[in-house]
Amino acid sequence: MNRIVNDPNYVVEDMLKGFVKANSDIVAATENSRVLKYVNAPVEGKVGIVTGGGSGHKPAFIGYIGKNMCDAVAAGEIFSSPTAKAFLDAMRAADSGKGVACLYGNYAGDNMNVKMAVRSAKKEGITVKTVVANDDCASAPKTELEKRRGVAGEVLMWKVGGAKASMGADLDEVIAAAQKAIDNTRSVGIGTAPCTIPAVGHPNFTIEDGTMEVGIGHHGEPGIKVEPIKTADEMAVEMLDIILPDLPFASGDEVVVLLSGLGATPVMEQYIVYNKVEEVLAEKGIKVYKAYVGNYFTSLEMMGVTLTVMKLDDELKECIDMPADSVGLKQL
Amino acid sequence: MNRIVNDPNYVVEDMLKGFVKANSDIVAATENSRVLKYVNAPVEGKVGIVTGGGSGHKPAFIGYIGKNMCDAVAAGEIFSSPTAKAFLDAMRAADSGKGVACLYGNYAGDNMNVKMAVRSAKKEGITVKTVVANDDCASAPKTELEKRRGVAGEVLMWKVGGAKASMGADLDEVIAAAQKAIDNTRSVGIGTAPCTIPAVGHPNFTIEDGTMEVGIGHHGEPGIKVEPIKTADEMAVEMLDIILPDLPFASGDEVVVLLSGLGATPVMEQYIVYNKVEEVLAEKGIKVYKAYVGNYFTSLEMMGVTLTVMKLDDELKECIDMPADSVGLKQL
Amino acid sequence: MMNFKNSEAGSVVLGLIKTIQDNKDFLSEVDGKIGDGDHGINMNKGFTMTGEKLAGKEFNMSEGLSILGATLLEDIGGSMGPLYGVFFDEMSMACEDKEEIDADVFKDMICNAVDGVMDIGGAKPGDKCLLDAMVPARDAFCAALEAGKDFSAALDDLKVAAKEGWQSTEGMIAKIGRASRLGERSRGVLDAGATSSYLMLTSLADSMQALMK
Amino acid sequence: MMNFKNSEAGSVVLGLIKTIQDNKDFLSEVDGKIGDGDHGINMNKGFTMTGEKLAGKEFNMSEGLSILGATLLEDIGGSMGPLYGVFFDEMSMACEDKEEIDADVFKDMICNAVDGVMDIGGAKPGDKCLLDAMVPARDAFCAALEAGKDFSAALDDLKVAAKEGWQSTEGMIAKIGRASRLGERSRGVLDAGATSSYLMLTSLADSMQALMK
Ligand SMILES: Nc1ncnc2c1ncn2[C@@H]1O[C@H](COP(=O)(O)OP(=O)(O)O)[C@@H](O)[C@H]1O
Ligand SMILES: Nc1ncnc2c1ncn2[C@@H]1O[C@H](COP(=O)(O)OP(=O)(O)O)[C@@H](O)[C@H]1O
Ligand SMILES: [Mg+2]
Ligand SMILES: [Mg+2]
Ligand SMILES: [Mg+2]
Ligand SMILES: [Mg+2]
Repeated sequence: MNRIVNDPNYVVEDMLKGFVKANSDIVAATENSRVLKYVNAPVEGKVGIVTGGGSGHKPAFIGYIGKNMCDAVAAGEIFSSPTAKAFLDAMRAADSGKGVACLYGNYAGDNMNVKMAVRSAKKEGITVKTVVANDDCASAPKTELEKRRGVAGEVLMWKVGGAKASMGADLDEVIAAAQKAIDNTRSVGIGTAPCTIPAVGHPNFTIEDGTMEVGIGHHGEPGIKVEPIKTADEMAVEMLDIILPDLPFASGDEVVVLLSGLGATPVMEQYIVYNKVEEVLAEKGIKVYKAYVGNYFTSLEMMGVTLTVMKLDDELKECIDMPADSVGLKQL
Repeated sequence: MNRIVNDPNYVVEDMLKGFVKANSDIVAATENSRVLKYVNAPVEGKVGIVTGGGSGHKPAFIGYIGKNMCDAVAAGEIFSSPTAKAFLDAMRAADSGKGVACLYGNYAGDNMNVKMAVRSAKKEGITVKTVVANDDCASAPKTELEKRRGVAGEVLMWKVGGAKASMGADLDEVIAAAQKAIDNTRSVGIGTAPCTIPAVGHPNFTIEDGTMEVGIGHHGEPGIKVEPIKTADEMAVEMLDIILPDLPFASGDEVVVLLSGLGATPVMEQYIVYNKVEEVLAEKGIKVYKAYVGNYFTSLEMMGVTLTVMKLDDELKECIDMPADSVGLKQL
Repeated sequence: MMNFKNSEAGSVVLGLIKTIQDNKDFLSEVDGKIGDGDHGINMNKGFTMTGEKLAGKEFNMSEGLSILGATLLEDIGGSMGPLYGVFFDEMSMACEDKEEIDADVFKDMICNAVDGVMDIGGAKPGDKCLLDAMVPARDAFCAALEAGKDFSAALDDLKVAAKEGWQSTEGMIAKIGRASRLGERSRGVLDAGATSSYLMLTSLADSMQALMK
Repeated sequence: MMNFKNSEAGSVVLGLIKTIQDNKDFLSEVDGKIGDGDHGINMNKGFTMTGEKLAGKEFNMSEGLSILGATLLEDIGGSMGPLYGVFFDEMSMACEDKEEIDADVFKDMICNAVDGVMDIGGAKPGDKCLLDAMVPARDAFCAALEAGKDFSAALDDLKVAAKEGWQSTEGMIAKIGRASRLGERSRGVLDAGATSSYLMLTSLADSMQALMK
């Protein structure tokens, strides 16, 4: 595996520096080298939106810093939760006195570090409330929602939470909207090739050529089954068969679809899958209100796709419609 | 190689269908299944911007259809020029009576097909003028500029041409601005892993593990040298050493930098390279006016990066500053 | 018998289609060495589409060639669409009003076709391209007629020259097309377009010779 | 002699650092089987940073442990930052005002440390995690003291129990952490966190026993 890095142990540092230089109109560094913030954060009178997570998921997480999106982000090592200190510093950077909504994904490390950060923030007088994304259907049965991982649905949670905050909502309203967003969102991924953490140097899981792993996690966490690789159309059907009954989605629903590549999947292939996804949804009477197709939440150079569907109501629609200006999601 | 496709011979068809469905707010199908257009094209009173090229370069070419960008695009097979008929139909779709600027890349097939399309368009009373991008420094010596390929610099040519047309410029002014853009643009690529055309099924060129190919083309055309893989910083220096003396760029210049992954390169690695690029430019007194980092011009799942630098004057700055709303380039 | 009926020679076009289909992988492989590895795909798509259009239809040689040329021009992009599109279109036009195809008719066909390729592509023999098979083939055919050989014997000369011309591309540096950027690195490998030209010229000549029997 | 001076026991922390550094690849390999393969990287980073902070400094055991705990908490994310951060922080606090480290002091250290891990992580023995090495080790140490064994003998019991506890994770289904999503598929593989816990408990005990000589 030919990597384009300097010292493999400092890829996150180098990446963050480059990211700030390239996007100085949107993001700014903070005193904590692992925390980036929106150039205008804290935004006066606005609830702060914070997230964070392991690195290697570009544009997540730092790519969603921006106008009507996140105010500050804590960046961890590759695939590893940021420190409690980084989450705390992100909360500090985001808080304008209106409180902070920390919207993150359900992983053991993130849970612990956010928990410790929230405790410290409270001591400083910063009110933080959290929403924990758990949109990945494949990661636990429906009876154990609290065990499910957060995956690409987080992007929609940030979009909704970020928009709501910019509309002037208070902390409880922002939290309620973000919670509603994720509660109405279901995702599943299919992996077709693994990825390699630069400092490790070899893939830490395998997907045999000719096979695909349905339900795979963003860090290669094993999925629900390994199957011979199918056609793009069959993959679309299989993913929808997992997602649609889970919420469930029904005829008449209006939805947002987010179809993300896992990193190395050509965008062409993502559109081939999307073509069938929309066709099947149309057959079922489910209307795509808005589609996002592209590399929205990746895992280094893993191959495969994740499909995310969010059921809309008027409030969620209003939030989805709002313009956004972040590196990973720009909407005019 | 695990591909996510249906029939490998119809990947372009499937992709185009999915692309139109997902982005129906920006692009629309035309009667020619290989031609997509901006939903509002032809835009009354505006010079039409047309491009086209082989598929597999997402977001190029169709991803640059949109507001203040391209009006119509002809899509070829993977890595193969569109037909003369497709270019002609794109010209028809883009022309509002003000003429068409066909801004494309210097490849034999594209040259021939555009030539035939321009001839046919003329018969119909559509005036078409062309700019042929030749930004790839590595593809021929400076004494043979007309032999150089067009690569990621084309994105900046479309940005400038598209903006100029939206400002109300006439065809000659649009052509002059786009020509100026590409004349002031230099690119070079480094490849670290090859890609596979779905219908071929195996990589059609090789890059040995542990090596990199400097100057590689967007279809794997061999570059100027194969070297042991270097650090990201060294790659940045090596690419700038090729680009900067070629124009030449000099202290005091303001530039746009476009650093694109070739498809499977993690965006993290692109920012690691950018970090050094900006550092070196700063040392040389060259100011980055705007940076675009991400997958702007890819080659399926090829690995590596291309670096493009464009020297600005006031007119080019004005064009670069203009908002844009295409799938591949959104600017608020 | 040294000529044949246009109306009975639709098989010439079917032979071309089969030749390309049979050599699809080989053509891509040759293109992969110094090009982008799609020559077989491009050619196969156009020729197979033509086959589908012709299936179950009655057509003479000039009609078949016309449909082949038009299909390449309208439906196949790349370099091959315009280059071979013009090639077969010119061939077709040179014989569309002929009932009998004889050596003189074929001479017009091959001469006009090769001129068309040179006109649209701007290349010349020695550039490591289609023309390195086509031009020697044409020249050998014309020279043979000049020397008094009959149609079939002239086609034998054409085949020998096409093959030698094709093989000569191995030693050439590419001056046109994608491979032209390689300079010295393009030497030592056959040219993909010359390969398909050689194969098709051979197929054409074989089919015509069979029709003369 | 069954105890040792806090001020002379900074080497205990250096032993821990070396243990993690030596086992970096092994820990990642174990984590790679049912986790994300970074346990060795995460641990090595935190421990090596601590080593750099301590280099050339005078420090006693409780100070060393305190710096280790704080470094993990502030500079290392993942699960290991908070979990081992609390673990070593609690150990340090339990001995910071002691000049002599004896069996009773160490009993407080290990008990508070294990409680801290359970508190922040919400896991329990049997979940296939750190606690499967830690809890049996603590229990064995306390039981040995109860049974009248001396400090060193109790540490021997601790080491045996830590090893057995670690090995028992192979047969467990993960109930916590990334691997918990695997269900049955997580069985048959050792737990990465239990592995590092076993290695560090062994290192701790060995270092202390050496100080008693
Ligand atoms: N201008 C030209 N004139 C004649 N032949 C050409 C010209 N340009 C390219 N070729 C031929 O095209 C061949 C490559 O064809 P193909 O692989 O189908 O197209 P592409 O290069 O667009 O992928 C080359 O081997 C060369 O023989
Ligand atoms: N809540 C918890 N309590 C105790 N140990 C835990 C808990 N969650 C995870 N672990 C341990 O963490 C280990 C994984 O650590 P590591 O690989 O460094 O972190 P990550 O899982 O974030 O990549 C697991 O093997 C398990 O022993
Ligand atoms: Mg991890
Ligand atoms: Mg091609
Ligand atoms: Mg080719
Ligand atoms: Mg791990």
